[in-house]
Amino acid sequence: MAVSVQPVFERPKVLKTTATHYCAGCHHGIVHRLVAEAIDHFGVQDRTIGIGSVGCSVLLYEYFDIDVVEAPHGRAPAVGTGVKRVHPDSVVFTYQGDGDLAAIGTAEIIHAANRGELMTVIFLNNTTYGMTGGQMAPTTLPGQVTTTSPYGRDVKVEGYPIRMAELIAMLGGTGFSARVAVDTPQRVLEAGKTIRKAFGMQIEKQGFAFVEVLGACPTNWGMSALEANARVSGEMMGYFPLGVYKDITVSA
Amino acid sequence: MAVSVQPVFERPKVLKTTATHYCAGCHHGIVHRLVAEAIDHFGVQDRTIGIGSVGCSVLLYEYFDIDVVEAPHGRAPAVGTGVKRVHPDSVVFTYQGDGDLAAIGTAEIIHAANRGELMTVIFLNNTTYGMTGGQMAPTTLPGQVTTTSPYGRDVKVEGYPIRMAELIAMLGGTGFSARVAVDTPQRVLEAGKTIRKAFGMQIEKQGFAFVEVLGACPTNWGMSALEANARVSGEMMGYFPLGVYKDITVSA
Amino acid sequence: MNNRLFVKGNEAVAMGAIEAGCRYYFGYPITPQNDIPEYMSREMPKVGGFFLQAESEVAAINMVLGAGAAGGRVMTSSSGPGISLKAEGMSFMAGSEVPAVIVNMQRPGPGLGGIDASQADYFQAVKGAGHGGYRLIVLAPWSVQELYDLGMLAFDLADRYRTPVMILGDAMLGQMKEALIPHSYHRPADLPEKDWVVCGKGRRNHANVVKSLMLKDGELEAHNWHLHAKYDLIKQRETRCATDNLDGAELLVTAFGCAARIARTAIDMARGEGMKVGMIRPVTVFPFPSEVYLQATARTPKVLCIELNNGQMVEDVRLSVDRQADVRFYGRPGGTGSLPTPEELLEQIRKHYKD
Amino acid sequence: MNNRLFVKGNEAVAMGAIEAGCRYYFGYPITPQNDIPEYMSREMPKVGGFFLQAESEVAAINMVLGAGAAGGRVMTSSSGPGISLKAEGMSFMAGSEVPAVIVNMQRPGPGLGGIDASQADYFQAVKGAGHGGYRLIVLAPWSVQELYDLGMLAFDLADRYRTPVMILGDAMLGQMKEALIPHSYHRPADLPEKDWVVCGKGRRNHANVVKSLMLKDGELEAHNWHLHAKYDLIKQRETRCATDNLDGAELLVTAFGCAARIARTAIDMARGEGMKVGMIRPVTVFPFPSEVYLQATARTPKVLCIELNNGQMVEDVRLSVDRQADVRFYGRPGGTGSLPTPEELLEQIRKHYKD
Amino acid sequence: MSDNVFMAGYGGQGILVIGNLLACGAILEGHNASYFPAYGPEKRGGSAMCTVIVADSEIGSPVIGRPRVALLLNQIAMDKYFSQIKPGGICLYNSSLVDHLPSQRDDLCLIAMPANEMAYEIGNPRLVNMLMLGAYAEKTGAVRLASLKAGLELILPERNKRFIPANVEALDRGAAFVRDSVAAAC
Amino acid sequence: MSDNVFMAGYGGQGILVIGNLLACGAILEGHNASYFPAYGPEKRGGSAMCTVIVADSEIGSPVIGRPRVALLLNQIAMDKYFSQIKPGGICLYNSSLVDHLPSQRDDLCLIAMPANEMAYEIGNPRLVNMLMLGAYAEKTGAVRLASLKAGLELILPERNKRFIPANVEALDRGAAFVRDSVAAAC
Amino acid sequence: MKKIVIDEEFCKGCGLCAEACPKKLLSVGKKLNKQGYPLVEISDEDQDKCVSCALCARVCPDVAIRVYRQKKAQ
Amino acid sequence: MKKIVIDEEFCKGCGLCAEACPKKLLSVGKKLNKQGYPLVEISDEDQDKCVSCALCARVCPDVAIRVYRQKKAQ
Ligand SMILES: Cc1ncc(C[n+]2csc(CCOP(=O)(O)OP(=O)(O)O)c2C)c(N)n1
Ligand SMILES: Cc1ncc(C[n+]2csc(CCOP(=O)(O)OP(=O)(O)O)c2C)c(N)n1
Ligand code: SF4
Ligand code: SF4
Ligand code: SF4
Ligand code: SF4
Ligand code: SF4
Ligand code: SF4
Ligand SMILES: [Mg+2]
Ligand SMILES: [Mg+2]
Repeated sequence: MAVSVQPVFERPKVLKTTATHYCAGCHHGIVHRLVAEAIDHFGVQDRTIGIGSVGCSVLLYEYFDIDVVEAPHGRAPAVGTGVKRVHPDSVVFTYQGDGDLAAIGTAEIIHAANRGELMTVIFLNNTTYGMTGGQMAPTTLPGQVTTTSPYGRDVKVEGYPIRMAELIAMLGGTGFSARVAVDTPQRVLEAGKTIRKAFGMQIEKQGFAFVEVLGACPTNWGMSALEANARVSGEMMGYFPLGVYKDITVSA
Repeated sequence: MAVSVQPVFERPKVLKTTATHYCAGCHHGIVHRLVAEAIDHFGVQDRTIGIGSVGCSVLLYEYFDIDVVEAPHGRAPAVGTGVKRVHPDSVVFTYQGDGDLAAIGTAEIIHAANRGELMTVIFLNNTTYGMTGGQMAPTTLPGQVTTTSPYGRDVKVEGYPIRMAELIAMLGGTGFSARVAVDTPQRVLEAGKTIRKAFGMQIEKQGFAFVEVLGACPTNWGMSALEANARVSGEMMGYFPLGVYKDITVSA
Repeated sequence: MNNRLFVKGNEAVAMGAIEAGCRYYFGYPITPQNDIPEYMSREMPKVGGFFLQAESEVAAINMVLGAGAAGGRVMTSSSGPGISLKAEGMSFMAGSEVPAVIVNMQRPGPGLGGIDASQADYFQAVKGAGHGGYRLIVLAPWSVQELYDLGMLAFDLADRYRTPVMILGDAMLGQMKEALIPHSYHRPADLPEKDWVVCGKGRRNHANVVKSLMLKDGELEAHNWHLHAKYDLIKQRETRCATDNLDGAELLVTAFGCAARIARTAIDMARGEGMKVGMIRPVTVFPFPSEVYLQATARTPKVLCIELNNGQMVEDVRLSVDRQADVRFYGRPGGTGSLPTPEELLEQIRKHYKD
Repeated sequence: MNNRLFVKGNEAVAMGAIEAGCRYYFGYPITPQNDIPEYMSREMPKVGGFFLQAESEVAAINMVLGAGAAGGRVMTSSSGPGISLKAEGMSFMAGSEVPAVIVNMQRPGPGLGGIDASQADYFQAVKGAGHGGYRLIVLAPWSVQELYDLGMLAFDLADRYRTPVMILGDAMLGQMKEALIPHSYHRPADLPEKDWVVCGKGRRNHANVVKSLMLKDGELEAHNWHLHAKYDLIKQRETRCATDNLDGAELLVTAFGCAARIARTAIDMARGEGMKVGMIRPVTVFPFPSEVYLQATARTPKVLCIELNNGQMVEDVRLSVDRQADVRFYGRPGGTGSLPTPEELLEQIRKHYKD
Repeated sequence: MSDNVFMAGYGGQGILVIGNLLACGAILEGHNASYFPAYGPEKRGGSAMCTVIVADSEIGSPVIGRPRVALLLNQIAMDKYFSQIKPGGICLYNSSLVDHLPSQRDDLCLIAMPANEMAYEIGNPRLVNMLMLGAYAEKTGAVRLASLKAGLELILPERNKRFIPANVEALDRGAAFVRDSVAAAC
Repeated sequence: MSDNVFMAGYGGQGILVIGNLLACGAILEGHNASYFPAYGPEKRGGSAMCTVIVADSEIGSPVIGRPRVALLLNQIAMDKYFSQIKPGGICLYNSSLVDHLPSQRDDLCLIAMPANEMAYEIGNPRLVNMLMLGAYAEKTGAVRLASLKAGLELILPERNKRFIPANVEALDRGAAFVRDSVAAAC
Repeated sequence: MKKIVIDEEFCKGCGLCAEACPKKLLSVGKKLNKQGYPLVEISDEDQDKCVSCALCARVCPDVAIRVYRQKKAQ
Repeated sequence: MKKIVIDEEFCKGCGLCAEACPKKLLSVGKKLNKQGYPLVEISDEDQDKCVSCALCARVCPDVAIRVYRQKKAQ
């Protein structure tokens, strides 16, 4: 009986064969792969345009074999708006961190969602500013120690972590908003489906599509990769519940 | 039987005796008076600091006999944050229009609310940029003709009007959020109470307090004062329902 | 109307832009340039173009960045505070070499300041609003006609050099109306292909990336030298300047934009009084027409620079003439009720003519 | 440690600020100055001060505006893109005369650029990031000690002149560590009362208003003349410059900040080779020490200006010396792997010394 | 032909419309012309003012220190601009709203026109501006009435075109006032 | 005393810590010293490098084109900086991770130190950096070991102070290596 | 007695007060103030009919109306 | 046959795969790659035990694992 070898899991086509600059155990890498798989799934590499943001994922274009514009910090949704209006048939996604999207980029993300820009937003929430060395983010958990909340986030002074998926779901132009995580194989699978859905919404012109991904930043959390991975369900999910917050393709 | 004359309605003390530059029938004037009455009510003129915004109400300091800082367009909540942190016992309010607060100032208002800055925000929503001549605002109603939506606001391109009172109510630091109108004597009375409440919340350190006031802009709506006044309930309230959206002093 | 239209300056620059194929406009209202977005919102749909009022100037300039990176001819406009807010975006566009046109209808500052004519943003436009030592090509129209003409030229310059171009107008030029003779845009045959734009990589065998972060050893430095070589090329090729009656002049008067406009009348009055006054009016303020000043002052070593500010272009004039000329300055910073009159400038010309 | 501390530049400026009574800090992270907000977040609570990480640089500068208007000694810091975003706010603060201290630890641009040392924001700092032709006092430290010392002085200057003051550092100064001798702050006895601040009108018989909009006839113009008179006073009183070995020099080398630091070693090497090289190092770049150059070049009419950019301060040097000197330039724009070395600058000194 | 004019009054009086119209009419006739408004942050209330220059040569400055002619529609405008009119020039003012001249000037041709009353007479109080402009055209000859009438078509927004006949009438009435009035004979 | 040194290796090898420590130790001794890191946007992975200058006069440039000494902790660092070392200078490298020199240089004192192996020996693989610094101090005399040990107290973050004894041991071991090794005798 | 006093410097003739008055006592007249705004008016007769309810004052954007009530002294 | 292939250039030794493997076949070893990261390892023996479930690959942030399955040809 002849035996052949069949691939079960391989690198998505759209991902270049380049080692990333991410730290060991950083979830950015997983989310990159899921985005790449979604692009492969729809066969739209040729018309996909990525909008990079400023954060650890700023080097996006080193990893994805697609056209990319690098946006100033927080402005990816505005840059994406400009790109999409010139090429309405392209597939535009932004890839943003929590500092980028939920702090400096608050106005841009809210208004892009409200306008119903036909784009997909991948939002990696790791409760800190990874790239700049672990400062407090709008999503930093109460009490969490960061380099700019050395005594722990004090909600009386610094407010509560912002729940972006819920906020975005409230806006008129939003077609889809969900929160996922990538800390277990099962959740990675779910997250992949959700991201694929968010690309599909755009392709079918169903409004603004937003996916918040809870992600680990072992380096700035001062944890090992495994500890950091465990924190995602251990600490983050309590405050940031997973789920779909809006989906206009599903009737309530 | 001797007869004495008793005042029933007089100018609030904190309002200077200066004619305003507002157009005939503009609701800014009413809201100014209600704010002045709230300050008088609490007897806090001496420690109140107004933060002016950029819009028709930019000349605030000409009308209120209180200390005022003029903020750049949209940034009143940030300026107020700076002021309040230096004088924690002062009573700080911002007075902003819909262009100022819901467009360029989106990030600042959301984060001030989220931080629970102890300030009162008076937000006059007149569905247009009054000062600059009637351009589309984030709160412009679907189909509404403005100088930059000459064919009517097209929700497909420009999105839906943003409901700020509801959005602000979602944020952790918000103590109070409500929407009122000033188009009838009864509603003026209600609005006055609500504004007073919002000042009271600050004085009692109960979080960020937000009052959205639906207001008429006869000039840029191209209407007479009476027509404009009628539009508030006729067209605006359908999209912007009056009500209290959050009040942490009341248990649900 | 013998093919002359009667047009407001703000609308003229928008008309020129659309004629030159501008099909994307992103902006945010601010006095004194609101006619531009208003015109665009009305006219863009008619030519299949696209108008969007952004949530802020910051968003607007970044939409412009996106549309420019995507290959569209795109424009924004603002004034004072709004231009300041675009500083970061302009620096990004210069850094990532994205062509676009930015109109600044100057108003007086600092801060909210006022809404009348001013030229107080010369330094900002010419020396560097944003960080990183980039340059914008800066065009300085002085009439409704020139707003229209330069409104076309700006797009060609932007595309040719892959650079943001600023049109530096002011409240006077934007708000005034006068005759305009419209004409058709002709695309220069030698404009480079936009093979660098993002549009989906299609069948290209490489992806296009528009970016300004450069972290590899030596990469950023090489890029900056490249940009500055480009600026040198622009200086050689694109300097524009209008002059008159330089021969035999005893005094050179120089000004740009609205100040030149007012000075024009004052100079005519002075000539009426028999004074020999030459006029130099830079049409590009970056690149600055240094050579013109150098040559003119070799013969007439006295220059009066007039500006609606406290002295900005005069530095470039001084740097141009270096060791030769006596450069004087007359300026007022603008504001309500503070526009100089031709009579006032005539007085200055008389004074500086004499001593 | 014989009372010398071993301190990082970024921390030194924050230490100086706190010592000088700075009690409010609002900022947003950006490399290479993150140690400043981090230090402030740690230390402010210990002295009863207040630290807040703003949602953006735009918000931060406006919080600074508010706190400054309320009478607090307040500071923010950023770099490159973040400073650009503060342009509008800085213009407002200049216009409404709000004192505060803004630190720019320069990184190279344009756009995202890089995170190494650069001086490409000289024009932005000195000529006008924002609109409206205002000026900032701009201090240019060159050592950890000077970051600390000027970090104190900045607050006094800000309060004395009711103006925002910028400390123009760079990634090299911010990231390096060296010895620092701390000392106590002494408040100048003649600092004016802050009777103009907003704090609730209390029993004052007038309300205080901090604003920049001026729409009454002539009001804005008068205000601008007032501001410019203030700038002239600052020029007279606050110009600071370090010089050495100007007597008998055959070549003057001039530089500020990190470039001066590298040049320092190159000059020492050149002197070791017997060259007579003088050094001029502006400590304030606005006001610019024009007089120093004017006098020095009267005797030594050859200047080599060295900058970590493509030529910015050199314009002010040229404007200072006007008709006398031969001003040369050597610059590199910065970026990873692109910091000039003393050896490289020595080569330049040799070259310009000779011809 | 060449002239320069200040026009000033309340925001609602239609000053900017007649400034526009004058410049437009002059351009229609083949002259050069510029129109330059002073405008407030409030397009409402407040005051309105503009400068119009008509010339056959190229127009330099659209602003001028001392106009040859001023059309002053209320007391505030009168108080502000009367003294600036060039000696030998013309001051045409709305005597319905101007109750006194700020100073005595013998070097001007003064024309007092009760424009509000006249406007009521022709049944439209909003046409004060056109009455004044008609008078100006008649008095100075800087532009023909016919050109102004033609200009209305270009200047008025679509929704106001139905008022063209009324505007034309007002222009004519203004012109007639100057022709017939002794006061305007200077 | 005066010296200038490049130190380079992986991000995780503690390069910046020993750069800091050297400068701090020198300052404790009363010298002047500067420490200047090259740092990436990623504080993670990648490579780390710093320059330390020690002098008794005032320190000018904290950067230098050609260092007298280089401490190179891996192959990448070796490939990048070996050629820059000043003739007559010293190259102290981690032979555990450097398998070849990029070129032949006879003008240097080359000291190959199997630092990873040595670190395993003393039971803590993270102390490669201290071993190298100890060797540097011993070899050059630029700073006393005692000053470095004193500096540890000031340099290490609170949570790492418990490792001071191990660090001290590593410094000593590094110094001993140089004293005892024939390879270091140049 | 005048129950309501209209401040002519402040009134802009918007007519909101007239709309609000339950007794319909107010109307915008022809008289202009210094700013050129027509003024709202009430006749002496109507002053008598006024019930001092202050609804007019409450909706006036320009705080141009003061309202008084006659009170019997005890 | 190798059911999983670990790419040494990509692996950073984070150990997430090891944690995810239901068979506990993977572990982070001492060998460093060029970037200085320790590599995850699987013994040849364990390769045989591998069920090609790809859970390891799915959680690998560095896409350092490829997974194959033996299939009978029909
Ligand atoms: C205008 C501006 N401000 C600040 C920065 C500095 N900066 C770079 S990345 C970053 C935050 C990154 O955090 P996040 O968006 O959460 O991404 P992460 O690195 O955590 O994935 C900041 C503040 C910048 N580049 N530009
Ligand atoms: C940065 C900046 N952008 C734009 C403007 C111009 N501007 C002044 S007011 C205004 C909008 C006012 O609208 P709104 O806030 O709704 O107030 P309203 O006048 O309607 O009460 C704008 C865009 C400005 N002053 N500053
Ligand atoms: S710093 Fe955090 S977010 Fe950035 S690469 Fe490392 S682990 Fe990932
Ligand atoms: S323009 Fe509108 S908002 Fe502004 S004063 Fe007039 S009516 Fe009020
Ligand atoms: S509401 Fe006030 S402003 Fe309006 S008409 Fe009545 S009194 Fe006058
Ligand atoms: S107080 Fe009442 S009754 Fe009297 S005028 Fe006003 S609304 Fe009418
Ligand atoms: S998950 Fe990937 S990077 Fe991490 S140890 Fe496993 S193979 Fe290596
Ligand atoms: S494929 Fe499954 S069984 Fe095999 S190593 Fe990976 S996780 Fe373990
Ligand atoms: Mg993050
Ligand atoms: Mg509004």
